[in-house]
Amino acid sequence: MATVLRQALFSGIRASCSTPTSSIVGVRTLGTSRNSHAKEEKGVDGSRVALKEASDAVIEVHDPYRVNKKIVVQGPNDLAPVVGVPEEHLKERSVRIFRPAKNAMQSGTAGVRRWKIEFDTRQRWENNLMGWASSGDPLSNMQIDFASKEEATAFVEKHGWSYWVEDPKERAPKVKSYALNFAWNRRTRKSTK
Amino acid sequence: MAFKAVNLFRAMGRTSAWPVVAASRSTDRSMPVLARTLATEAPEAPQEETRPTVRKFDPIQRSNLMDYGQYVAECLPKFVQKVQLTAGDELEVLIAPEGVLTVMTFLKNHHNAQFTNLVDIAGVDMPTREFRFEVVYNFLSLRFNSRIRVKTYTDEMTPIESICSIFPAANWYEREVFDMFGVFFVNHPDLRRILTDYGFEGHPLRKDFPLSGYLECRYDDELARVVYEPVELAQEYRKFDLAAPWEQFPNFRESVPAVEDVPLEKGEPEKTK
Amino acid sequence: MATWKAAGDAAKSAIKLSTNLTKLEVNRNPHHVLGSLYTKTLRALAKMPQDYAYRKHTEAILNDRVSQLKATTDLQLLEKNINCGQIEEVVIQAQYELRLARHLLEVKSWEGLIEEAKPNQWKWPM
Amino acid sequence: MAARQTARITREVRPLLSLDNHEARLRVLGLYRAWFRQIPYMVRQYSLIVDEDMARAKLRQKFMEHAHVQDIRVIDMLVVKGQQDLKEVAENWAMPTHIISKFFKVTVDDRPKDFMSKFLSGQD
Repeated sequence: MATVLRQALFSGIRASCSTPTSSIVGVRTLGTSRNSHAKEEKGVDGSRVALKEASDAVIEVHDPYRVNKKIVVQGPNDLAPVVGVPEEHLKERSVRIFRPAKNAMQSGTAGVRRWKIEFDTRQRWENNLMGWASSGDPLSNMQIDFASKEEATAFVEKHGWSYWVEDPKERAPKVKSYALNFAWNRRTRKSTK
Repeated sequence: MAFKAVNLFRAMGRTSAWPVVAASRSTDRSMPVLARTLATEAPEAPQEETRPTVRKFDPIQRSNLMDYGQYVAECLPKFVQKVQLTAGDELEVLIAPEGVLTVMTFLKNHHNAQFTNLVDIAGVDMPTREFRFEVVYNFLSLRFNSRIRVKTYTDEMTPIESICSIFPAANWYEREVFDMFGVFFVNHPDLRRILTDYGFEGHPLRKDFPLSGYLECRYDDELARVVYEPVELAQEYRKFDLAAPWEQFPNFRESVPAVEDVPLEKGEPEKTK
Repeated sequence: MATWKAAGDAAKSAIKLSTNLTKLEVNRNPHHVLGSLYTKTLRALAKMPQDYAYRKHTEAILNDRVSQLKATTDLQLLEKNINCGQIEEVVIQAQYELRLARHLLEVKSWEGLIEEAKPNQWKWPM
Repeated sequence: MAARQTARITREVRPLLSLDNHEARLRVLGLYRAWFRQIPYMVRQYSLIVDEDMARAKLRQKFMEHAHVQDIRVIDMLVVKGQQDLKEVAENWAMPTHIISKFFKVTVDDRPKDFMSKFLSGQD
């Protein structure tokens, strides 16, 4: 398939017409019409059709079963060019990967067994009219949950953001009991006599 | 055995459009299924759901669906990874992404399936997984009055085969999934945006797409046209964690499980390659 | 559903005038068409492994259909026996099945699972 | 701050469109060529405020931005998106404002770079 494409792209008028698929013809026309647009005023429509076909040929998959083939790619997974995030938010932002803290007012822990990511803060100002906290940072309102630290790390690396991980400080629960204050072997126990 | 699935559907067809035909047809053929259903029911004796607020399921329909899931799995051992019932009585077949075309062909073309109606294609995004997107296909079989859901998975860069060649209805659905999630469908006749504006960048239903988007538009008097600019929020979005820190409804967790696995006989044939 | 014209002679069977379904034309020789389609499908199935479930189930269905075809020439009775819609729809189903059998033969769908899912792929909640 | 893992790892993946580097390169060249040929029509049809030379320079810049990309699949995806943009222009679906806003950001000021301008603009 690549050879057909190559032929069509580079051989110009020499491209064989024996494969009369529309896409190939399109590319060939593209290759041959080297005049400037002013000269071909008359054939504008024809050229435009050729252009459209040429653009279609670029993304054509010729072998319907090629998706079952595999290719080898090298290097880390870097999707930054195609995720649709503006460049300034890709290159200059840093990400904090953390586990949310337990609600201080309640003892339930249903919401803290997950990892989140958060971006550095930037560009906040006081709204002139209302005095609100305004922001120019779209990523400040992004919320993603992850099951584990490794998955969050992989996701951030894939997007090319720099990051750091904040592990929560685990605290071993102490056994506390009022009765222990009066245990017989307690050091602080004082004789009443 | 051979008429298993047909008869399964016949049994389901009690609610179908042709109840009379289904009943009048060959009662002898439906005997084995009936016998088997009774046999499986007897030892288990599922407790009758009596609570008025809990949805009740037809046990026969459920066992029919399970049988049918096993039937699909044993017909396509190369592609079916898992079969499950969700929400009590919805059959889901979970397949490897390489098998999209084959499984859809089977479901449409097989005598015992005839899911000729593609209801919808949806996408799901779970950034925590390595293959973060799920693609969900919903089918309806008018012949057997039955529905089935097929799920597969992919990531940002792995293409899924387009099923437009089998279901022309998939054309716009796949465009929508591509537009919203960025899942690439290979061999699609006309894959391009469908909901977003021309020149829009990014895929809005991805979890990592901010709620406000990156650009906002306004009408500019000087230029006499609409311009697009980086978004500025007059009031910054505030994050509230409103979910209670307690587990919700533990009493109902057991009664209707969200997902039930359908056991598959993993008598694998020879592993080729 | 279909429109039939009763034959004057009791020995002859009725003739179908219309299927009353849009774009579905009356098939004049369904026995022949179906027979050849089923034979082709059975031939494709024969190339699959003996113990492949799809082959076993489909062969049983098709053999049953073939015997029903042979049993009667009366279309109305045949449609009633097959009970999968009008005979024209049955022809379409047979065409579909043939396409499917050939496709499965091509992709060798009886082989072992092509790819195991990642452990957390079908796990929810995460 | 954790250093990004830049270990040279190889992975076997399913291709998007192209099977090798050469084919991907041909697609990129084909897209560039198609865009290049479209530019005169685009400038005229849309009566853009930019001329052909500016548009060509922008086209080149847009392609060179991704010159470092190695992954064949990412290249393919960029080609797919570029082709879709081209089609929107060629078919006259997009409006002038889409083209100008996407490729020539005239109403957006550059972000301040050095300390003094950042300080004066009150940002960061």
